[in-house]
Formats: sequence, C-alpha cells, structure tokens
Amino acid sequence: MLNEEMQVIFIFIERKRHDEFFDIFIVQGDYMNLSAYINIIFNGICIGGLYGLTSSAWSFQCGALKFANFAYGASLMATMYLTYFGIREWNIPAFIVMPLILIFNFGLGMLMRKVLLKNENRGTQIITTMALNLIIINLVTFVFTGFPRDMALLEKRLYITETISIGATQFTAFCLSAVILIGFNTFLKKTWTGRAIRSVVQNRDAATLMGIQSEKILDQAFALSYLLIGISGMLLITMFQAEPNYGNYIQTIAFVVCVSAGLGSLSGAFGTGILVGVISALIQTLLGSQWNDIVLFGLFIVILLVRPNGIFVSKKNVAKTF
Amino acid sequence: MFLKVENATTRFGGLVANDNVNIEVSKGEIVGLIGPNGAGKSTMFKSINGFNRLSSGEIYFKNKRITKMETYKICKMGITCTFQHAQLFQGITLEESVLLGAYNRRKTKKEALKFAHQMIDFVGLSDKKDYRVSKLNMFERKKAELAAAMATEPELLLLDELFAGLVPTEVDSFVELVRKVNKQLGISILIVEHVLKAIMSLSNKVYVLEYGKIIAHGSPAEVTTNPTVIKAYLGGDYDADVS
Amino acid sequence: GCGNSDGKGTTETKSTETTEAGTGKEYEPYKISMITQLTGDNTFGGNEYKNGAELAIKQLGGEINGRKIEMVFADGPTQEATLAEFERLYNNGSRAFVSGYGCIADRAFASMVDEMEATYLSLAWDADLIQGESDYFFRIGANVTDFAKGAIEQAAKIGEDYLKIPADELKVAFVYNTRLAHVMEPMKEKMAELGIEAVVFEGYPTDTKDFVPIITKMQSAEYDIFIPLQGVTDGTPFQKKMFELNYTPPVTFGAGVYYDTPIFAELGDDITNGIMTQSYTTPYIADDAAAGIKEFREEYEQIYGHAPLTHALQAYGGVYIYAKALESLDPADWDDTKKVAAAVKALDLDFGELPWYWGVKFDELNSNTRANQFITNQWIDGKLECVYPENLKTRDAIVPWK
Amino acid sequence: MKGIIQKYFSTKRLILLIIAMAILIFIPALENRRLLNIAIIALMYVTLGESWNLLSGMSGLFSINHALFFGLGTYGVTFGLNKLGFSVLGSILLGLAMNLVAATIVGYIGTKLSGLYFTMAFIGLWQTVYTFSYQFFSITGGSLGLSMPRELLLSKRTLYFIALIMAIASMIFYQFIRRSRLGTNFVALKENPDLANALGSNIRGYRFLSTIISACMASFAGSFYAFYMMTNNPEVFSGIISLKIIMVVIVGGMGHVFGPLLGISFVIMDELIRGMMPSQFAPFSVIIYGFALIIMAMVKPEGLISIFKKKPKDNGVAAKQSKKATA
Amino acid sequence: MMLMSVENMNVHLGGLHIIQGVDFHVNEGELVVIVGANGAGKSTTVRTISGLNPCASGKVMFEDAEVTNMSAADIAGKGISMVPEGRQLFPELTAKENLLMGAFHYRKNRKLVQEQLETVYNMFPVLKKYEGRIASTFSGGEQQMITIGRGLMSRPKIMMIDELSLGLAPIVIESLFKVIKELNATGMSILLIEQNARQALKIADRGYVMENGVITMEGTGMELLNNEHVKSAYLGL
Ligand SMILES: Nc1ncnc2c1ncn2[C@@H]1O[C@H](COP(=O)(O)OP(=O)(O)OP(=O)(O)O)[C@@H](O)[C@H]1O
Ligand SMILES: Nc1ncnc2c1ncn2[C@@H]1O[C@H](COP(=O)(O)OP(=O)(O)OP(=O)(O)O)[C@@H](O)[C@H]1O
Ligand SMILES: CC(C)C[C@H](N)C(=O)O
Ligand SMILES: [Mg+2]
Ligand SMILES: [Mg+2]
Repeated sequence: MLNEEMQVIFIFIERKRHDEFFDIFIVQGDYMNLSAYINIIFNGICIGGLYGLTSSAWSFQCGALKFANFAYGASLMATMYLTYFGIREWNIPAFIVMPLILIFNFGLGMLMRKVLLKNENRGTQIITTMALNLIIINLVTFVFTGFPRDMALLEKRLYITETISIGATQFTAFCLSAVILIGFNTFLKKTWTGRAIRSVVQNRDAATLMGIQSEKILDQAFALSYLLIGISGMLLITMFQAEPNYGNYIQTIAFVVCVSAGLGSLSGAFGTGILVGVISALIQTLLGSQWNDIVLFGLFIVILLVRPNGIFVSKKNVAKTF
Repeated sequence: MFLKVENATTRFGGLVANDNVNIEVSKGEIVGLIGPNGAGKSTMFKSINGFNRLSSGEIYFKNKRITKMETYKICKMGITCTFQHAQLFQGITLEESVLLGAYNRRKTKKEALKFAHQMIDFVGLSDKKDYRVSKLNMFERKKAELAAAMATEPELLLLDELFAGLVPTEVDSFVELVRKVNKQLGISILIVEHVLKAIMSLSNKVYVLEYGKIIAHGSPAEVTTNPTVIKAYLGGDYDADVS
Repeated sequence: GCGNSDGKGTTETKSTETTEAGTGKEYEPYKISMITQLTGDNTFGGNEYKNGAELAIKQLGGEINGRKIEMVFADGPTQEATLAEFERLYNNGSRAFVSGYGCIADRAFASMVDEMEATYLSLAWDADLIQGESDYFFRIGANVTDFAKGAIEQAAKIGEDYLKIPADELKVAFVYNTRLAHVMEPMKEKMAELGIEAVVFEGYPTDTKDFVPIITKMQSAEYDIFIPLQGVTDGTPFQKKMFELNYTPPVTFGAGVYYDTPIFAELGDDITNGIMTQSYTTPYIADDAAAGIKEFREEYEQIYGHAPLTHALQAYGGVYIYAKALESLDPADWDDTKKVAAAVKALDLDFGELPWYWGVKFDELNSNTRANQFITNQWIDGKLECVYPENLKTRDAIVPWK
Repeated sequence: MKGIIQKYFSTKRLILLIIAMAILIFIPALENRRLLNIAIIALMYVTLGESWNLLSGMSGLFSINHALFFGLGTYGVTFGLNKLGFSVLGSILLGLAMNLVAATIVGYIGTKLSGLYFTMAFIGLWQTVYTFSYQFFSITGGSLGLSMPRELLLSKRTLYFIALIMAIASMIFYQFIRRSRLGTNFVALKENPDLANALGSNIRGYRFLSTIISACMASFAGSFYAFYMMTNNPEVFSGIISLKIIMVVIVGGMGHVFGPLLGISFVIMDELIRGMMPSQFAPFSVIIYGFALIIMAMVKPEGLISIFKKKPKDNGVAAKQSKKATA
Repeated sequence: MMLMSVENMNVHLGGLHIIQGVDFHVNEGELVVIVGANGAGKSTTVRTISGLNPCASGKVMFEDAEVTNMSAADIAGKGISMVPEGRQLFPELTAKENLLMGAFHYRKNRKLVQEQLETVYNMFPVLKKYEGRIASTFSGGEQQMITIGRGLMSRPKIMMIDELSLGLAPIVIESLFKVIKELNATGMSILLIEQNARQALKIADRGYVMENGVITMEGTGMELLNNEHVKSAYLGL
C-alpha cells in the first residue's frame, strides 16, 4: 500500500519540477547597475545598524544580565505606541514626551525587576516574561486599539552622489546603535560598575562577599536596559509602523543578532547586525526577496554549527567548564 | 601494553599544557600523577578521556589507539574518570546515578540495577541510595562518584583529586576503599592528587609533571627524595605529612 | 439546559426592557453570532468586522418584523479558539453565524455546520472552500479566483485604454506579500493567459522591513504598470520608502487588501494621489449605486472615529443578508434553523439592493453568484474615487497622473 | 498487568490518575459539545506537553518552538490527503516522516549545541519552515492552507476518545521511557552531560534520540489536530501554540509525568475566561490569563505538581544519618 | 580585645537544624582555626557570619556592634572578608578582573588597588602571567589561588578562609601558611577553616573543634595538637 503512495510522491515532485519548482532559481537583478548595488549595500549597512539598535537592550539583558526577556519585543512596541500617542494624539510636544517615556521605561524596568524577576528559576522567568508579553500586547490593544500606527515621518535622504544615497533617520539609528552598543561594551568591560554587574550575574554570593549591593545593582542595570528599550522604541516609530504584534519580529531579529554575535558581546552585536543587514540585502537582490528568511535563517543555523560561540568571539576565551 | 601515552602534547593557544608526555600504566597497577598547580595533570586526564583533543601524540589502550575517540566509546573500552570538582547529577537519586554507569555494560534494567546496588554496597552507601545527591555531604558524594564510575566496570579508573577536602581520618578510610577497588576488583588506577598521604600509600609508581613535562618518575620513595621534585612540588617542610 | 450556566454577564448584550407592545407575542431576541479576532495578531481587522456588524444591527433598529435581533461577538484569536467559541455560542443557543475577520476557521465550519444545523454565512474567499452540497453553509462574498483574474483584466484594460499598449506587450512589475500567495497564483495564471510579462516579480515575507532592494530593482527595470499586492503592515513602509527614494512608478494598480484602506490615505496626497486599486466591495462608490452606502460611511466615521475599511462593509453586508432572509419569515419560524437556511438560500437580490452593492443569488453549492463585481478606485486628493465600473463611478480616472 | 502498573506508578499517583481519568471519561456523558470541545483541546495539549516534557523537561534541550513538530504532523495529514490522495494511515505516516526529517536536523544541531544555542538554532529552523509554509502556495496552500476531505469529519465524541487515548498513551509512554534505560540517560543528559559522557552514555546519540521521540509524539498530536480542525494553515506553527505547550508543562511541573495533566488546567481556564469576557473587553481575558500565570509562577515556581509532592522524605533522615556518621 | 564574637548561634537550612548554639570568638590580631569533620557545619558557620545564610537565633558581634543578619554586602563593608569554599569565583571574568573585584570597596583609591594587586601577584606569579585569561579556564589549584588572592585584595580587618589548602600543591600550601602567618603578624585577624588540621593548628593561636553543629573543644593550637581525641579523629595519627 505504501509503495503506491511513494509513487504518488514522485509523480508529484516530477510534475512540480516542470512548472514552478525550479524557475525560482533564476538569478535576479541582472539588469542592475553598479550604483544600484552600492545603494543596496549602503542601505543594508544602515538597516543592519538598526538591527543592532533593536537588539541592543536584549543583548544587554541576555548577554550581560543572563536574563532571557520574552517581553522584550512587547516592551519595545509599547514604547512605540506611547511615543505615537504622546506626540500625535495627545499633542504633547516631543521634548516633553521623550523624557517622560524614558522615565516611564526606567520605572517599568525597575518595577519588573523588583516584583517579577526576583526568582532565579529559569522556567519561572520564561513564564513570567511570556505572560507579561501577553499582558502588554493586550493592554496596548485595549488602550490604543489594534490599529496600526505610523508617525509617517518621511526621512530625508543624504545624497552622496546623484544616485547613491543614505536615509538620514537610518543613518542616525546606525550611529546611535554604534554608540550605544560599543559604549555599553566598554562600560561593561572597563568600568567598576560594569564589572560589578557582570560579577553579580556570574556569582551572586561571591559578589555580595565583595561588598557589592547585588540586588541594587541588578535593579539599576535592568532599569538601564529598559532605558535603552525606550530610546530604541522612540527611534523605531519614526521609521516603522507600530502594531501590537510588531514586537515578535523584533525579538526574533534580536535573538539572531545576539546569538550569532556571541552572547554578551555587545560590540559583536553591532558587527553582526551589519552583517545581517548586508547579507539580507544581497539575498534579496540576487535570489529574490522570498528567499530572504529561508536563506538568512538557514545561514544562521550554519553559523551556529560552525562557530557556536558567535562570529566575533575568539575560541581562546571560551572554556569548557568541568 | 595496557595504557600507553606517547609524546602527548596539548596546547591552549600559546600555552603548552602537556609537552611530550609519556605515561605507561600496566594492568592491576595504581599509578600516581602529581605536580604543581597548573602542571597539566587534569589536562592529561581529559586527553585520555577524550574531552580534549591532543595537539600531537598518541594514546593507546590495550594496544588500540584511542587518541581521537569519543568519550563514551573510551568508557565502553574500559576507561572511566571522575572529575576534579565532585559533581554528580543533582536532580536524580544516588541509585539512578550509579545505574547510569551500570548501563554501560549491562543492557537490561534488572541486571544493571543489581550491579548498581552491588557498587553502592561496595562503597558503603546502601542506606542512602534513595537520596538526592544534593543531600549528601562531601565525603558521601565522593564515594557516590566512585560508585558511579565503578559501575561502568572499567579496567582503568582515572581519579582526579578525589581526596581533596577530606579530613585526614577520612582520607585513611577512603584510601582503604580505593585499595579494595584495586585489589578485589582488579581495576587499574591512575590517580591525580595533592594529598600526598594518599598517593604515597596507594601507588606503585608516580609520575611528576611540571609545566607540562614529566620531570621525574619512579616509586613513591624515589620521587619524594628527588631534589627536583622537592623543589618544584613538595617544598622543604614536606616530610611531616607522610606517616 | 446546562448551556446557560455561563451565559450570564457574557458576550450577549442583555436588554432589560421588555419588547414593545403592539407587536404581538414576545420572543427571545434572535442572536446572530460572529467570532472574530479581537485579540492576537489581527486585532485591528477583527475590530473592523465587529464594528461593521454592530452598525448593521444599529441601523436595522435592533429588530425585524417586531422581533429583537442582537449581535453576539466572541473573540477568536486563533483557529482553535474560534472553533471553541463556536461550540460555546452554539451551546448557548446561537444558530446563525457570520464569518469574522480572516475567516480563519470557515473551512472547518464548512464541513461541520450541516451536522450541527446552524446557518453559517461565510466571507472566506478560498477557491476550495466549498467541497460539496450543503444546506447550511453559504459563501456570500467573492471568490479569490474571480477577484484576482478581474484585477489583471483591469490592469490590461488600463494599459489598453490609457497607455495604448496591447495586453501581450504590456510589462508589469509585480510585488506581493507572500502571505497573499493565494491571490497571486490566479493573477499569475491570468497574466500568462493574456501574455502580460512580469519584468519584476517579487514576493517577500510579511516580516520584511527593508524594501530598498526591491525598489531599486524596480527602478532599474522598465515596465508600464506596477501591481502591488500588500498588507497594511508592509504596504505603508513600502510606499514611504518609494517616496523617500524619490521614485514613482508610471502607473500603480493595487489589488485590494491595502491600497483601498484609510490607513493608506494617512500617508498624504503626495504619495497616494493617482494610485488605483481594485477592491472587492468598498464603501467608496457612488452614493446612489447602493442603498444605504452613504449612511454607512457617515455613521461609521461618526461612531468609530475613522473612515471604514472594506472589511467593515463586508461584515455589515453579512448581517444585512441575515436581515433580508429573516424579513421574509415569520418571527416564530426563526428558531427553526431549517427555515432560516432555506430563506437564505431563496434570497434573490440584485446588485445595488444591499448597502454593500453586491447582490445575492446562490448557486447549487451555495456560492453567491452575485459577488463577482469588483470595483476600481483611484486616490484623488485624499479621497477614494470610484472609476470603474461605469454605474458606480464617481469620477473618471486620470492616467497617467498629472 | 497489575505488576506493570505498580512498577511505573506508585499507589498514590495511581489514585490521582484514576480520579483524573474518571473525570475526563465523565465529560462526554454531559452531552455538552462545548465542554467536550474544551476537553479535546486540553487532552491534545497533554500529549503535546508530554512531548515537550520529554525533550525539555527530561533531556534538558529547551525548545521554544515546539509547534514546528506539531505543525509538520498536521501538514503531513492535510497534504497527504488533499494533494497526494493518500490514505489516512499513509498521510499520518507522511507527517511522521516529515517530522523525522525535521527532527534529524534539529537533533543534529542538538548533538553539536546545547543550552540557549540549541534553542536559537531551533528558532532558525522554525522560522525557515514557517516562512516556507506561507510562501510555497502550490504545496502548502499559503496562508489559506489546506482542507481535509469532508467525508473524514469525525464526531466530537470520537475525537474525544481518540484524544483521551492519545493523552493516556503519551503519559504511559513518558513514564515508561523515564523508567527505562533511555530515561536514565536522558535525565543524565540534562543534569550533567559531561559526566554522563564519561560514564559511557552516548550523549550525542541520546540528544538525537530524544529529539526524534519527542517529534514523533508531537507529530501524532498534530495529525490528530488536522482531523479535529478539518483544515490547516500556517497558524499551526504559530508561537501561540508553542507558548501553550510550554505553559502547560511549566505550570504543571517540568520533568514530571503529571506536569502536563495538571498544566492543562490553565488551558481550560483560558477557554473559560475567554468565554466569559464581554467582547469589548476581550483583551482582558488574555490579561487575566497572563496575571494568573505570573502569580502561579511566583507562588509555585516548581509547578502545580509541588502541591501534591510531600516534603522530601529523606530530609529528616538525612539529619539523623549525618549525625550518626560524625558522632 | 575581642574583635568578633559569635554567641549561641543557631542556623536552620532546608528544614535541618545545622548549627546548634555555637559560641566562639576571635580576638584582635589573632589567628584562630576551626577543625571538624565533613558536614560538621564549619562552612555554614562562616557563611552565616558573612550574611549568606540567615541566622535563626543568637548574635554575631563585630567591633562591639551587632552584625547579625545584616546584608552580606554591608558586612563585607565593615571589614569582614570571607574566602568561600570551593572556587567561588566569577567564571567569565578574567583573572585580573576577579582579583580587582576584591578591591571593590576601595576602588576609588587607584594607587592602593594597584599596590595590592602587585602584592597578590607576587604571592601567586602564575596569576600575573595569565591575568587576561578568563577564570574558568584555569586549573583547579590556580582557581583556588584566584579566590584567595581576591580575598587578600580586600584588605579586611578579619579574614575568614574556608578550606584554604583545597587542591593546592604542598609547596604552595606551605608558602601560603607562611603568608597567612605574615599577614597575621601585620595585625590582621584570621579565622581559618582547614582540613589540613596539623599544619593549621601549628600556626594557630587558638583553635576550636566543631562536631555536628556544636563546638566541642577549645584551646591553643598546641593544646589541640596534643589532644588525644583530636589526634585520632582529625589528624589521623
Ligand atoms: N581551556 C583552557 N584554555 C587555556 N588554558 C587552559 C585551559 N585548560 C587548562 N588550561 C591551562 O593549562 C594548564 C594546565 O591545567 P590543568 O588543569 O591540567 O592543571 P592541573 O595540573 O590539573 O592543576 P591543578 O593541580 O591545579 O588542578 C594550566 O595552566 C591551565 O591554566
Ligand atoms: N542549603 C542547605 N540545605 C540543606 N542542608 C545543608 C545546606 N547547606 C549545608 N547543609 C548541610 O549542613 C551540614 C553542614 O554543612 P557544612 O558545609 O557547613 O559543613 P562543613 O563543616 O563545612 O563540611 P566540609 O568539610 O564538607 O566543608 C551538612 O550535612 C550539609 O549537608
Ligand atoms: C483574509 C485575508 C487573507 C485577506 C483579508 N481580507 C485582508 O484584508 O487582509
Ligand atoms: Mg587539576
Ligand atoms: Mg565546608
């Protein structure tokens, strides 16, 4: 009986081969000139910086604080909505809204850490943050309705030559993410506070024995990461449309960027972000956009298999702990 | 030859943890491996066990090359190790931990369980077999670890600092246990230890490593009187501890 | 009996006043149920559906032939939840249902409702939705194949009429969201049939945020008409990006789903002006073309604060079809689902008789044969004007723009 | 038979199980389609929960996209029946085969990576398949998905009994695995892979095996879902399903047979709250659900199972013992 | 003069009464040793003093002030430093960073930090050699050195060391005992917990024997060394 069915499969594949299976592989974009390619690559780099920005806070939370926050995307999305509503619907001037949102985010981070995240248990963390994710999304839906919102700020483009240009907002985001990620990296690696944060995360008991107020410092660090979410969110709404489920995508991107950069390597995250941007631009141009996710995520798996510790992490610093 | 390590070299970046090390263990022997901290003893163990890849050199066991073999296969061939930091499976009972070892050679649960019980008896923990490992104290944990390793029915046992953190009286009773393992079960043992009392009373032969190189080997008495060894490892005040 | 246990304080908007005197007997209010996505991924579409249906009941005055009718809404964020809610409402006595947004479980209902004897008016447009004869399941809306083929025909017509290019020489740039592959497939077929060449043919995953490569490709290619098939979340950034890159395609002919929504209008005249789009049924047609369309538009905007999407009109239409069927029955018979279903089946309404313009006449498999008239709109100075067909038209098309 | 039962379930657990089963078998007698429906879904999540529990709770390979296996099982059936004209059995096997392929890839990743990296690689594969399911219309039917032939519509009762049998079978299977050689190796894998390896357990092999077994269990649940839903679209891969699978296990108690059985109380609660909310407050049903989860996670971090667990019995003994040992 | 004293301390952990009314004290500038079998409760005692375990009843006095159940960080700030048992280091920080963390409470004084770092490096030259490598790659003994070095970095008034010699080579132990003695000579009080009872008691001013959560014996180092019970139970003679 199964034999017959196997045959059916083969016939099916045979048939598909003739009509559509293979015509997808035609190399696209062969009619494009050099400056078009340069444009695409520049854009890829800027978008990549944006990926870096969106993942900056996650990178900090997951990499340095060892805390997988599944409410990350939702928090970012909530910031986007708040910014939109503050400026567009409630007509509060931007210079008042922005600090308010930052304060709000800082407070939210503090509150989350104090109330929800006391427990170190991995399962508990996942449940609480996933539940929080649901709560935030649905609160936003209820308060702001699920209607997609868009600041519709049209970004200026900076023309380098007549045909080659970069988006101004994108470029700002790029620079900002460079500053944030590299700055944070230095902060964590070089300053006393940074070291204190890392040590608390790695060994709570030992850190307290060093006289570090571990709870306090974690509270602050977590609140700080929420401040970052605030900044990223405000910048994102100027470029993208917010909708309640926007966060899911951002979260996936942040996963990919941070993990292939090597967890905890913040400046690596910036580099990887750019790499992701450029690769995805090239896939879109050469293979066609529909291959973007498939190839990109496939590549991600390969990277994990080949360099499990991240693209930018040297093997020397990775220990097998016994 | 039973176990033979030939010109084993391991590098970590620029650091040479093992430098052309040659070690031989004959069947039924207890061999000690000592040396200053960071000399490369644990590294050697990990290499024999397949956790590390040798940069160069070969390891033979019962005349078979095991250099690039996977750990579990090496275990199947008859080499089992214990780790430097006593750590058993935290979430399961002592019995099941030992059972896992017993599955190495015994296929059915009944047989394996029987053998596991024998081993638990052997180390004298039978009244605690239903305990979680986290409830045991350090001494019991070490015994449990030994039991699990023995349940795999090894021909060669590698013990890495199994005696660390024990009070001298406990060391004595543990030494007896290890000797029993060697004599009664005929298991050869390669042992790394800083508790000299144990190593001196147990081993037939001792190798001394320093900076990855073998600087001396011979009977315990020979080694402890070797001036190089005294200078590098034992220190002047040493003699008091062996009695 | 046991079904009532959780019926209290729930979805049903309980009316405490008694039925007005003079209408004779007192009946239980008749419930029409809709399970739509009020939470989850498509909340905004779901709300649009809910608003449309609510408005219909409101405009009907909450009663027909003297018996109260009321809408029951339930939240169905996923297929599974939709089915669960369906069972719950059924258990509470609902026997008349209309699709919710996305029609996510309609295929399931297509095979289930006959056994359950509940009438289901489906707005799903899947080609293989209906798999056999049914007494209770009706497809009241359009068929995706008709819609897609119609759109390509329209594009070809624009090419011929305005650009003076015959179909077999027409070149198009076709960009679609892969989530709409079911619309793309018949379009592709139709293009092959007419000999239209797609110079750029790009599908992109819904999550795509970076459109520069696609736009650059379009910039580099030569074509006559740009046919986008996009959703709300990707259409907006796409259009913005085109504007930023200072690129305007010769003619844009969108195919439903996004280019006819008020959200698109928010982008401003600079972007929207001149863009044409084919829609299934849309609120933006001539006021006299369909009874009540003007009231619908105005009241909707007044109550819900934004201009209605075509989705709202669809749900509104669905409720109206129930209303028409119920009107033809004695309220006493409403509780007999067989009779209600038969009344739906017997409906014969011409184009323009219902606010949503489409007529109703079911074929032997219960598919609405009068839901195949599509409408072409053009954005002119911030307003969606109907430019085709002739009888619904509010303005003439301006092609090319300027 | 009695011997087997006693071997795998202690008496108290058995009583608990019997009570739970009695309640479940009682449900169809109510003739209430709605409750029956909720019961079917809940029981399906028991099966899925056990599948995830085996992979993550027992073997410690944390996947947050378990719906991948579930969805492939569903697609196998709909694709086999709808596009290839397979028999029912054939298409279930097709789903299984597709899952084997996916599990092979995931399992291969599992042999190389563990911890968060495994999770991430899983996300990568999931995203690929998810995108594929939307994109390749000719095979998957795109976002509309595929329908099941109408003749295969089963009554709610039949579905219920299938789901019940599947749930019980998966629980017995889980416990069987846990008590067998495999189970010991899986647990060792989670607790300390290096030590397990040193004790002769082929950790790569067992990671692989664990993934495959788990995928097969999820595949059956997926195939069942196709018959339950009578249609199928990419939603079967969605995060909501994965989320529920994880919730069911963690709420109940990870790494425990009865975890999922207790955890479905939250699935049932979800259904009930949603039904009770007036539609204009629909988002609040999810918000309440979310708060319930948070409270539950804070009050009972070990899962609901900890209510039934007696205080570890070796505790008091340990005190006495250690005193004796040192005295 | 009494620097630190513990009065009738009781500790419960995991439902067990582990420390059952322990009394002892450390005078200023003294070197005190606690010996005892595995599981006697030595580690628990020092962990409780340094605030890592809650103290159910009893008092811990330090410099005439009560520090019972204060937060660990505050206790550390008062000048009580503890070197925990079993390589409690920061696995992903480099060796140098690990050591620096010890100097956290006087981090503003860069010069002092640098000086202290040099002192520790002199004591353990291996650490200087590999200062940039992350801690978890070090060998067992080297990790122990990092832990002790980190404790030394904190320049405390009293230093409690749990299992000083664990996993160290004899030559290192020997020099370490010398260092301890020297430190003690500079005025630092030291509370030492040591399995290697003989060597520890040799250098100790006073010693305590702990069994099953109670102190069973007290005396000068020499007294204990010559005690028959101690000899047979802990020295293995
Ligand atoms: N993964 C690694 N990366 C870099 N260096 C390493 C790594 N593992 C070990 N080393 C170094 O190799 C040397 C040998 O280490 P090993 O653990 O073998 O020492 P050991 O002889 O066991 O010492 P101990 O007695 O202190 O346990 C040490 O200097 C150690 O720091
Ligand atoms: N968190 C805990 N929960 C339950 N029991 C504990 C806990 N911590 C320690 N114990 C138990 O308390 C007893 C004393 O432990 P402690 O570590 O203080 O002993 P110790 O004297 O330091 O022994 P060692 O020489 O092994 O270091 C042991 O029996 C141990 O099992
Ligand atoms: C159901 C969907 C595929 C289409 C839907 N009508 C929309 O506007 O998005
Ligand atoms: Mg070592
Ligand atoms: Mg201790």
